[in-house]
Amino acid sequence: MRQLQYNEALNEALIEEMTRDEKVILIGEDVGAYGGVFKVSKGLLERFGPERIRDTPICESAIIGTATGAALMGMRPVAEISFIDFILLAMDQIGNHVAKIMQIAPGLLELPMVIRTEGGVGGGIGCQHSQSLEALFAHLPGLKIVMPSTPYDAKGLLKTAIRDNTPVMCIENKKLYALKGPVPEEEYFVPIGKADVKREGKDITIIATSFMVHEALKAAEALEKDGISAEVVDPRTLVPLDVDTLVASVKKTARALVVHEAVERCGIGAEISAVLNEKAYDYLDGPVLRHAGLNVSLPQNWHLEPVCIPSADSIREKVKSILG
Amino acid sequence: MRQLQYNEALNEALIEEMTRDEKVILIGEDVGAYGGVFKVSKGLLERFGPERIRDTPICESAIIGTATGAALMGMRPVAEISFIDFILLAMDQIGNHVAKIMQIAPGLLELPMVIRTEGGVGGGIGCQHSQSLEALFAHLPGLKIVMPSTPYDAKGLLKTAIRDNTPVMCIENKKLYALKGPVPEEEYFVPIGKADVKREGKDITIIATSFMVHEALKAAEALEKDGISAEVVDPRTLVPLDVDTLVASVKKTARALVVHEAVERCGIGAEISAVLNEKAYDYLDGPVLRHAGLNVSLPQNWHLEPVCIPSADSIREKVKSILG
Amino acid sequence: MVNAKELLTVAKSLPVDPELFRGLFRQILEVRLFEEETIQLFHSAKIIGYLHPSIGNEAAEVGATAGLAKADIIFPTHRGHGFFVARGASFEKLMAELMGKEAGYCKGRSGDLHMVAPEVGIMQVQGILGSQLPQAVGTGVAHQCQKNGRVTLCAFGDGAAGNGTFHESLNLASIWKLPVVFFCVNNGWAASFPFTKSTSAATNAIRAVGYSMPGYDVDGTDVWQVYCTVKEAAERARAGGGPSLIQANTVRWRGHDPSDTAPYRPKEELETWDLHDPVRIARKQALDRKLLSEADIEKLKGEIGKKIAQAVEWGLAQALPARADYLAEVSGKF
Amino acid sequence: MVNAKELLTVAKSLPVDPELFRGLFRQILEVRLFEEETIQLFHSAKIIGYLHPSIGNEAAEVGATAGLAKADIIFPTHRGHGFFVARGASFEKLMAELMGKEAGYCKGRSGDLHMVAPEVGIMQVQGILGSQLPQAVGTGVAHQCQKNGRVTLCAFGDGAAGNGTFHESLNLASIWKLPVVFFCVNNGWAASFPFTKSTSAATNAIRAVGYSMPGYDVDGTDVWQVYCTVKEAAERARAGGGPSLIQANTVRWRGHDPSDTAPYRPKEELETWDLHDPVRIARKQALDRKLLSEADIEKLKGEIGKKIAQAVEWGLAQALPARADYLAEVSGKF
Ligand SMILES: Cc1ncc(C[n+]2csc(CCOP(=O)(O)OP(=O)(O)O)c2C)c(N)n1
Ligand SMILES: Cc1ncc(C[n+]2csc(CCOP(=O)(O)OP(=O)(O)O)c2C)c(N)n1
Ligand SMILES: [Mg+2]
Ligand SMILES: [Mg+2]
Repeated sequence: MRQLQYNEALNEALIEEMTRDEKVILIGEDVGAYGGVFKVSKGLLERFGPERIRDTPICESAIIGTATGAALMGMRPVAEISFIDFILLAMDQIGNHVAKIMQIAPGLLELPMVIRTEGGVGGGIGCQHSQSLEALFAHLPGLKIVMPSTPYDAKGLLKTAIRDNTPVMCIENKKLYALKGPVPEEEYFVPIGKADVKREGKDITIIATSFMVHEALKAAEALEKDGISAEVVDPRTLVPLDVDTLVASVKKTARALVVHEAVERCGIGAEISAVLNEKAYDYLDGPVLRHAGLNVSLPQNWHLEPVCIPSADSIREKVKSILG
Repeated sequence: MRQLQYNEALNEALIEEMTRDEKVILIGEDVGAYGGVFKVSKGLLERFGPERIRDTPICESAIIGTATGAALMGMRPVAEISFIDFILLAMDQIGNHVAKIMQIAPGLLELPMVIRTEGGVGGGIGCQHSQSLEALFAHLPGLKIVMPSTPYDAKGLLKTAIRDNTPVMCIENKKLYALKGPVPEEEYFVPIGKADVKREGKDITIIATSFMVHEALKAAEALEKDGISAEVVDPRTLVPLDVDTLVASVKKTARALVVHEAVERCGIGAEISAVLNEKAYDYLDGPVLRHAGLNVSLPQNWHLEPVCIPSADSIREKVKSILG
Repeated sequence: MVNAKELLTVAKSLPVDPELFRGLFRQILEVRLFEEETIQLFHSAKIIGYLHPSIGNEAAEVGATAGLAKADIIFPTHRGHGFFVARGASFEKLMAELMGKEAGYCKGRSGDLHMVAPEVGIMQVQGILGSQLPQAVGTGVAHQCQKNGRVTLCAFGDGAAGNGTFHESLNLASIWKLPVVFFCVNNGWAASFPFTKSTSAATNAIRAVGYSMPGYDVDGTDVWQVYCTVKEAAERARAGGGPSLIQANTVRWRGHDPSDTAPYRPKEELETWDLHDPVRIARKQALDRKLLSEADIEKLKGEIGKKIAQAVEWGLAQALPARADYLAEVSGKF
Repeated sequence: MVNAKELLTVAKSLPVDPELFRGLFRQILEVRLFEEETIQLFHSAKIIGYLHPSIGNEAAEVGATAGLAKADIIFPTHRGHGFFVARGASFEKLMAELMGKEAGYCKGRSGDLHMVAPEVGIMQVQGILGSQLPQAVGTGVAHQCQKNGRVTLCAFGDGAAGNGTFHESLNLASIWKLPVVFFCVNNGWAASFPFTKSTSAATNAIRAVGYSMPGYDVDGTDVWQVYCTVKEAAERARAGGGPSLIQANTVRWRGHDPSDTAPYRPKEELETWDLHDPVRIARKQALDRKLLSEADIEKLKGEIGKKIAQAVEWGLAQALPARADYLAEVSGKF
């Protein structure tokens, strides 16, 4: 099958949806001539013109608010916040408005909008450009959250998100944009709310998100040499979480480890751990454990990054310590 | 012992600390002549004057930023955000700055500031005035978080917070301000990071926060009639969490239920559940369960509020279903 | 240093249209009587939760609405019942919503603070001050993309004007030349904080200079002046001339809400109420211009009073949303 | 509509002080040579992560720093090495920090984007554009409470000026008459977005009108003009006259950072670089005024080059923070 980079796959999703429906517009910083900080909107300005591809000044709160207003009037805006760290400036618009508008006006309003952003540690760019803040949004009812880990999922989930009539956050990862993977030529969609078993196994379930899916897969590969068969499940959607798939996997393996880049405390791993304890306690042979980012503000120092987040090696160690 | 209201106890803490140390100043909306939305700063303007009691325009982000800058110059500001919902406007200042400034300049900077705010459902004032967002802050390393449930704890924790040399968030609850309780005349402090067993019991540990401590206590009272002895533990501090006290209680009871007003998904209950599974799995006779706010945006309708948050009755039911 | 007056734009004043003026007077009266009723209902706990009555802002809200076309969009403030009334929203559904009833505009989920009435082009009230500004900008983007000839009026208070969204929104609207009218209702107070302390600008309107848009400072108790100003700004916006900023000055006569006795307020201010009472002012204008007689006004009052009484009665008779239904509807959904 | 020029304040121009000017020239050269070195170090991966060189802003940063007293506080932008250099920060510790070494200003934890040097009164660089403005206001509050006679200069870019913090901060500073100088370095670009598209205001300086403070628009490549303007604003602030807003216009000659080739930039702009090169301009001024000879300048270059080379060598020889130590130090702490 054709191989595309993750950012190319996202770009294709945007082009297809914008071509199909002129209500889809893009709003964000440097999304125009520059093609987006991570090149996801490359070529879009030339193709769709400045009315639909809107380069903005530096005003994250207004970017989200503008997308919200446009959506309320029947457009289908995609707002880009180039680093998830900046999204804290728009937290009121997202948490108090995007998430809530439809719920408190039931049946009266639709808010078909997508917020694209990215997170993750990489390249030594420090604590205001490397966070993974998805858990904050999971705590604000009214937002769907997708976190694609492959080019295939990225394109399929973004297309589904754009067609959804409720707000969806699409959280990408800076280390994934250059990743290549198979993407079909023909149109397809990835459903929101469906986890994906990225690797089958029987001794332990590693539930990993975003870039950590790949580290978990590498770890699983290595664990094979240790005689351990690890299943790797990628939730893909954090809200709504596909609890059934997670429980089914744990039923089989009786052990679970949740892996993510976000800091551990109150991360999505806490929620997954709590849910599995509630729903799969009887199938478990031990506690659901977490292996996540250190509870610290990342230094702007490439050399110290490996101390702060999990890697294939550390996942392997952790699994061995659980099963050993 | 002398009885004070929760807001009176907080007021006294401010008066004592401001009298003792002129570096302590107060910044917020309506904190001056009006005495604060919940009357915590009553009489302070008259006492300390407008240079130290600063009424601001409506600019939550600048309120926190201003407190931050003042703290960096050696002041000890207390910033008030009258409803925690508004704090989303200041999320960048808190998450990207207050939490991080000291960590990335180790040993170079001190940030002795307190952010006072409140949460909780009550009075039918809707989804932008009733949230309990403490978990968001727990996910941002670098912030201490206290959540006093009694007048005694409120005064003692706020005084400790003001003297702390790192940022502390003090999250109060709108239903608690009028609550009366014993507060000694002589000076005292409540340590940050120390949970409090509000009621001893042996069949189950109910870990409850803020206003829910009182609902849990009522439930425990009622459960006695059902032949169930419930221990009620109030963490008081969410960060750092007093894991030892929680584990000690669970060791005794073998069962745990976490209760809070915040929505369940990715709430502090998830973290507590995950931590107890990690640290006390072997002492547990069943999964740690959560009983928390519904994953919904609260309607501005007093009549529907009981559907959305736990109460003494619903806690009692839940405990009975666990032990029954 | 700078003479603020010179930086402001003054709208061309239009000759008073008798028919229109009578309609505006009627609406002003409707808002006043509606609000006097809501305050009673609040005190008797029939209206629950929040209530932010428009008393003092009647002329500003009615005049601004009249300056727009029917298809135009309005973002009201949290103190914005006047916009709903002026747009002809159903008194029944308004009352029912304020009472938290299932038959209200939003099934009793929005109340005073989050009401929305798409059927009359009114967007959701936001309880976070100033958050509506960028949303209004977004509707302007939609109008521009859809070439639908619509304009958005975005109301906000003098207090809300302190929020950073003011800056971001005016800037965006100006660079994109969006059809948005920013309408600041300065009623002198933001809760306990007076306008005069909240900013060093004589009027927010002069901030328009920084966004290369016209800034108007108008007497918000004079319905015709507000009407002419909003009409001029809306027509400019519709013609592609971009946004404007209007500050309409009014007086918040009562407390911030019905439970606020406003002890912080200087006594003298209360004594000047007559000078700033929009109903009294519009009444005098109508009488002076011989557009209405005393008798006409009494008759109007009677009619409106009856309409409101009926709406109240209807609202009271409606059912609260059933808790079990609500739970079933929302649980597991978000 | 409004003549922007008339709204601006122009600083009294002071006669050039030869000694001071020579010092400023030296600093400008230091910044340039320092940055040319950091760019090389970035390309050879000795400086890691981010790098935002001050090239083009040398005169603005040096002139502004000179306009302040020693005890005054500076909030630099993310492109602010010039402030550190002008304040006499240690080249060694700067280089070491940029290289992520334990001996750097912040133990290699802050790098380019979060550097701070309290020993020379420089506050932490923030990577979130515009977030430093309210923090600067807070230092102004502290100065006022402590009656310490200090002033804060808060730098921010033309891009950062779009953030709502601009509005909230200028408003607060003006109502409290705080000793703060807001210093907008407009280098024409915010990453790929040109200043001219980012706002409809001819200059941010005219926005000062909306906050009743003086607004200055100065040539940021003319060190003396910047110096005179900041000095005037700082002295007003120190005397209790409140804040000012200055826009200093420069040109960002290179890309946003060393890896940006700036394909979005019109070719013509590059051709005008000579007209906007602060080093060339200051050099000509020094020569024309006979404050320095060509030989003096060559000698200076040699001296500075050596100082920088030593700092680089020192930095390269320093140790990276040990991972295990770091882990031990931070784990369980936050
Ligand atoms: C962001 C935010 N901060 C504070 C409040 C609390 N609050 C509600 S109304 C109000 C005063 C509003 O003043 P203004 O905008 O002038 O409107 P008015 O009530 O005078 O009509 C305040 C401070 C809020 N709702 N939102
Ligand atoms: C809040 C925020 N939004 C976006 C960015 C990404 N970003 C970093 S630098 C930059 C351009 C900054 O322009 P300006 O403020 O003019 O400073 P300059 O780089 O030109 O010195 C952008 C958009 C950021 N760091 N912070
Ligand atoms: Mg007001
Ligand atoms: Mg710039």
